[in-house]
Amino acid sequence: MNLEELKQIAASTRDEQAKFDHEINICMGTGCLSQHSDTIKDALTKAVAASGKNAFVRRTGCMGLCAAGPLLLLTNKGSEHEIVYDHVGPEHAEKIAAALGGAPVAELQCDLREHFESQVHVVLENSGHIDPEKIEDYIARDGYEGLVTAVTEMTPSEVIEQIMKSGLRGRGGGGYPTGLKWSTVAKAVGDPKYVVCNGDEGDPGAFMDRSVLESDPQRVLEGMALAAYAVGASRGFIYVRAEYPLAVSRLTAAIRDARRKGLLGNNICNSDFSFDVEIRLGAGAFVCGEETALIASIEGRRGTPKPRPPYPAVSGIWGKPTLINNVETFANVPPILRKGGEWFSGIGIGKSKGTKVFAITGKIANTGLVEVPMGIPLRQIIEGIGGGVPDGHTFKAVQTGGPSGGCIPAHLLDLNVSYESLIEVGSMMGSGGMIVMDDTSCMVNVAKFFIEFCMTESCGKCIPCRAGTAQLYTLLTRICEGEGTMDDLDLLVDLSATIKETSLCGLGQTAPNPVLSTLRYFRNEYIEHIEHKHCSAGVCAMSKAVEVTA
Amino acid sequence: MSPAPAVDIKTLTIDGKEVSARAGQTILEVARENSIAIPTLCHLDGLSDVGACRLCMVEIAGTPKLFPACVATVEEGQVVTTSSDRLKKHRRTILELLFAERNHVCSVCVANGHCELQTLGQEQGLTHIRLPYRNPKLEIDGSHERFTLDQNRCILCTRCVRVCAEVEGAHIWDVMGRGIDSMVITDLHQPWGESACTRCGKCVQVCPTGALFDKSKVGSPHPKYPEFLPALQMMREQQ
Amino acid sequence: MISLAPPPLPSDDKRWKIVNGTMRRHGFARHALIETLHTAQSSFGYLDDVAIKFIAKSLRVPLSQAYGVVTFYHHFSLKPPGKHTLTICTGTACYIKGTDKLLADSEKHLGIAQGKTTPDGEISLMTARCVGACGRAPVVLVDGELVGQLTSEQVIAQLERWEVA
Amino acid sequence: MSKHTLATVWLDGCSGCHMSFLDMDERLVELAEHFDLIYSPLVDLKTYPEHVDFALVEGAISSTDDEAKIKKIRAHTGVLIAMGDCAITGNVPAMRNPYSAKEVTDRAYFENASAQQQLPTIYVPTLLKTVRPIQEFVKVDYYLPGCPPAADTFHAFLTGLIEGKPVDVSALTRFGA
Repeated sequence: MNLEELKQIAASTRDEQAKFDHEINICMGTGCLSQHSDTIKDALTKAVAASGKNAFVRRTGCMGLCAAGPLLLLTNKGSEHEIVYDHVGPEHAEKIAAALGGAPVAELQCDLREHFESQVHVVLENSGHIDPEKIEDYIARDGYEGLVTAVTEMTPSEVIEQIMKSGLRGRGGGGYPTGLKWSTVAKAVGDPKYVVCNGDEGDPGAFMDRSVLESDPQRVLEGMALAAYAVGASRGFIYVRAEYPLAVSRLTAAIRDARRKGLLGNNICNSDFSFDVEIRLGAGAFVCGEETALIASIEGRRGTPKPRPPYPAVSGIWGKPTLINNVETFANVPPILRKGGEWFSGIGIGKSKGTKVFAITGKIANTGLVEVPMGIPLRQIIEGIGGGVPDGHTFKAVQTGGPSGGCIPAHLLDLNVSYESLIEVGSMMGSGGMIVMDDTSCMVNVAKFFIEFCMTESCGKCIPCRAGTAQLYTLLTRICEGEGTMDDLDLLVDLSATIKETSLCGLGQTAPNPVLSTLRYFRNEYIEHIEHKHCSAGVCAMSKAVEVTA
Repeated sequence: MSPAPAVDIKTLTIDGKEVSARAGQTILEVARENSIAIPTLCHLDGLSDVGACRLCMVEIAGTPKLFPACVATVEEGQVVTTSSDRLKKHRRTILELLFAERNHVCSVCVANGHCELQTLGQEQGLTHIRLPYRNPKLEIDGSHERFTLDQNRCILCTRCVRVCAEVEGAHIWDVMGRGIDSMVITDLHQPWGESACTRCGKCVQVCPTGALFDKSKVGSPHPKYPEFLPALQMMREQQ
Repeated sequence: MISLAPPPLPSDDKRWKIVNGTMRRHGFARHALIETLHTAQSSFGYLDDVAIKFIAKSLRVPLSQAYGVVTFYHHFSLKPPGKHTLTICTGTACYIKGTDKLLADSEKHLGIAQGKTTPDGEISLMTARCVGACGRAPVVLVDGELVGQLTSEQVIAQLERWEVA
Repeated sequence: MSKHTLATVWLDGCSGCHMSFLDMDERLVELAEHFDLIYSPLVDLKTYPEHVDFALVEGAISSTDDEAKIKKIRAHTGVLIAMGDCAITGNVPAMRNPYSAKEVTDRAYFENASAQQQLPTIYVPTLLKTVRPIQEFVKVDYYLPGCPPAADTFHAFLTGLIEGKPVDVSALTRFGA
């Protein structure tokens, strides 16, 4: 494979698609598939054939607006304009086919212009537009151009330079500069070296990585191959949660296709560069998102973290230099190589460059996946793109950064989202989950929920995390049952400090965050539970309510 | 005769005392060589370090982070503090967490007077536990002909696991489950007496509490002698 | 050097050959433990002592270590699952959308706690930490098939359909 | 100089702490110059006085009766001292905690009773679900761990109290000492 051959594949695929007057993309991500979007595709294919329209029906990955699924995206030849249909069923197939070329079917048309138009798609640029199981679709949208150009025309250090210039930072939560990580692994002495894609998306309420893997798996493989070329690795692992069967099957197909095209395997582009990827299945342990635990798991052991240093960049899998990046980080790499690091650093704010994919869920109108430029006001994400809190309820807080992040109250909604600004208000970027809570959510109960999560996901190796999260859970349960005391609040703070400062890994170090941030912004709710034995959100059942004497 | 290899010497300060160390040494090693006490529980000379108990956390000037002295290596010019109000508070809280986690009843324990947890509690000025006791219901395994495992007193330091795997080479011990439900086990969570145990007793000697004890010592003092480990290591290297 | 012969297959059940195949593909290396456990779990539905012992001995992993791995990861189960499995997602998005009630009502209806199987071996009630379909919260898996935006009544109706059958 | 009033209380414990207290022997005479023992299992007073300067409390909180007592004691005491491991950690009485109260009473009044197998219905207070240390119910001013704390520990501690210089008891005693 060389650049010319690649461009030929792209051109012929595009020509093939240009033969059609209409292109109908049907979302077959996990969300829409659960509503049988596969049957819609069959029905539509039949209806189109019967109608005699010159249209092409394609299976694609996620279009983002999962709550309104099944979704369908329609484009007409010669027009940039995209028409989105929501809540589509097989019964609509004939109507949709009949309307092709004319006015869209009004009752199906999704009128959420603001939702779609204020987003900037880099990572999701192909999601909803390509068939995730057709490598040609990816190539037709300039896929693998970055890799082929890099391998045939650039040195590894030139690749790293572009990543450095882009300002890309780890999207898994830490925000560590990606270029710096790559150059550390490149400089590390050891052979072989490994590249690992962390797809152990454990944050409940976050599904960015699943969506990318399901919608555009080749992009992740290309990102990994570019990383491998840059750091001198020959073997890669993608660690995916076993809970994501569709992502696993699409990745399996993608790896097979990339090998067939010579984009993975030995002597890629007839160069000395060889790289291949294996899938490793997670087995239900959140802590395996932590780098050293992930390595232990890939090595077939209990996923317990190890003290760092040594860092995986120096001593990772089987003691060899190992580069670990998350799915979204790798997904950002191909366009950076294609368009240049400077293009990427032109998006974003301060030290937070590029875009970020968020999964917005909870008490929000437009549940789903969005991609926005760094620096966007939180309010625009929640009220604009997300459509605000539905059913006449009022917004109370949004939890970012997953179980170990923090909640952000209403008065901070004008915050510009970046790694730094979120930490300042006591939360963090995390992997990109955003859980919206309204007046029916009890913040003490929310804190208890997150601590219960951290408690059951603690690996148990270090004491502060193992026993500390269990104690936090006991104290919070006591408060939620109306049996807490004001002294318990001091104990919560004291215990949180020890867990944060002395735990071995990131899980424990961040586990108390939900307690601390709810105590910071919603202390009144704690006091209400303790002194008045009352939960105004109506969530906590107070077993020891104050008896009212007549 | 070849010249002796140049030794990379680092100079650093621990608790205001200037000390020198070989590159690659841990802060704990250097502190102990200089008679500076740092509390430890999972660390044991002669076993690999896991950095699990977090009692040996120390401060290093220039960063708010704390470092486990058992695995953090010395650096030139480092300024280390091994005892501060902040560290003492954390150490006490960690010990409280341990005392409240399972059922540690010192007064009726075979290790009373010879228990590292009990001693540490006293050294760190622990007179009571602020946290609610969890009081879990746990097993006592008396199936072994010579020894007993009492889960009530286990603090999951994993010394038994490491000594069995690293020194004895049998690896009959490991940890099952995770989080607060973690438990040391023999083989497939079988009774100890039915496992492939070699009966060497090393695990009993390294156990810091009364979780592993010699049945013949019930009712009499039961000190443990883990000092055999470095000696054993030395003898092996000499041969 | 002492060499221990690999253990024979536990029985002539063809599924052991599949398990063995995974180990062979990885050259019987120790690091194949989790991959092999995945194969065994999906072949048999759970992992019993016979399976763990066979895999551990084949890969030369100490028994206690293998057992430690099996019990560390929540995906692995030591007990056979029921004929039907209802898995309720307890991720954050589902929690905010009231999944705790779905779980409590299901537990009450079946008279078993989460993670358990009814005494007649018919229905297992499991929980999952986010299946990544948060857009459809609250989400349950009905015999592995994802169903979203469910109410307690719908879940109980599903359980009743299984109970009648 | 007026004397301090002193109480000693026996909740769920073995009375070992009281025995050890008495083990101060002749030093008790010297202490009596500073303390008036006005309420104790050792003196004949049935109700807790309106105000006591210092109270040494032995034993854990096991029953509704213990709970009521410790709350009353706290309300009428200046300085409350938890005496011995039962009061501080639950100790031996708390070894029943992994079991339910019913399992415990069944064991005592049925399985191990050879005659008259029945639950007492009067004079015996209801057991709490778990036995807990006193600091879980009331504020404790000082802790004297030990099973029991040694006579020397008592003496050093009480001398410190008299002199208004509280002693750091962790140098003298510990859990299980």
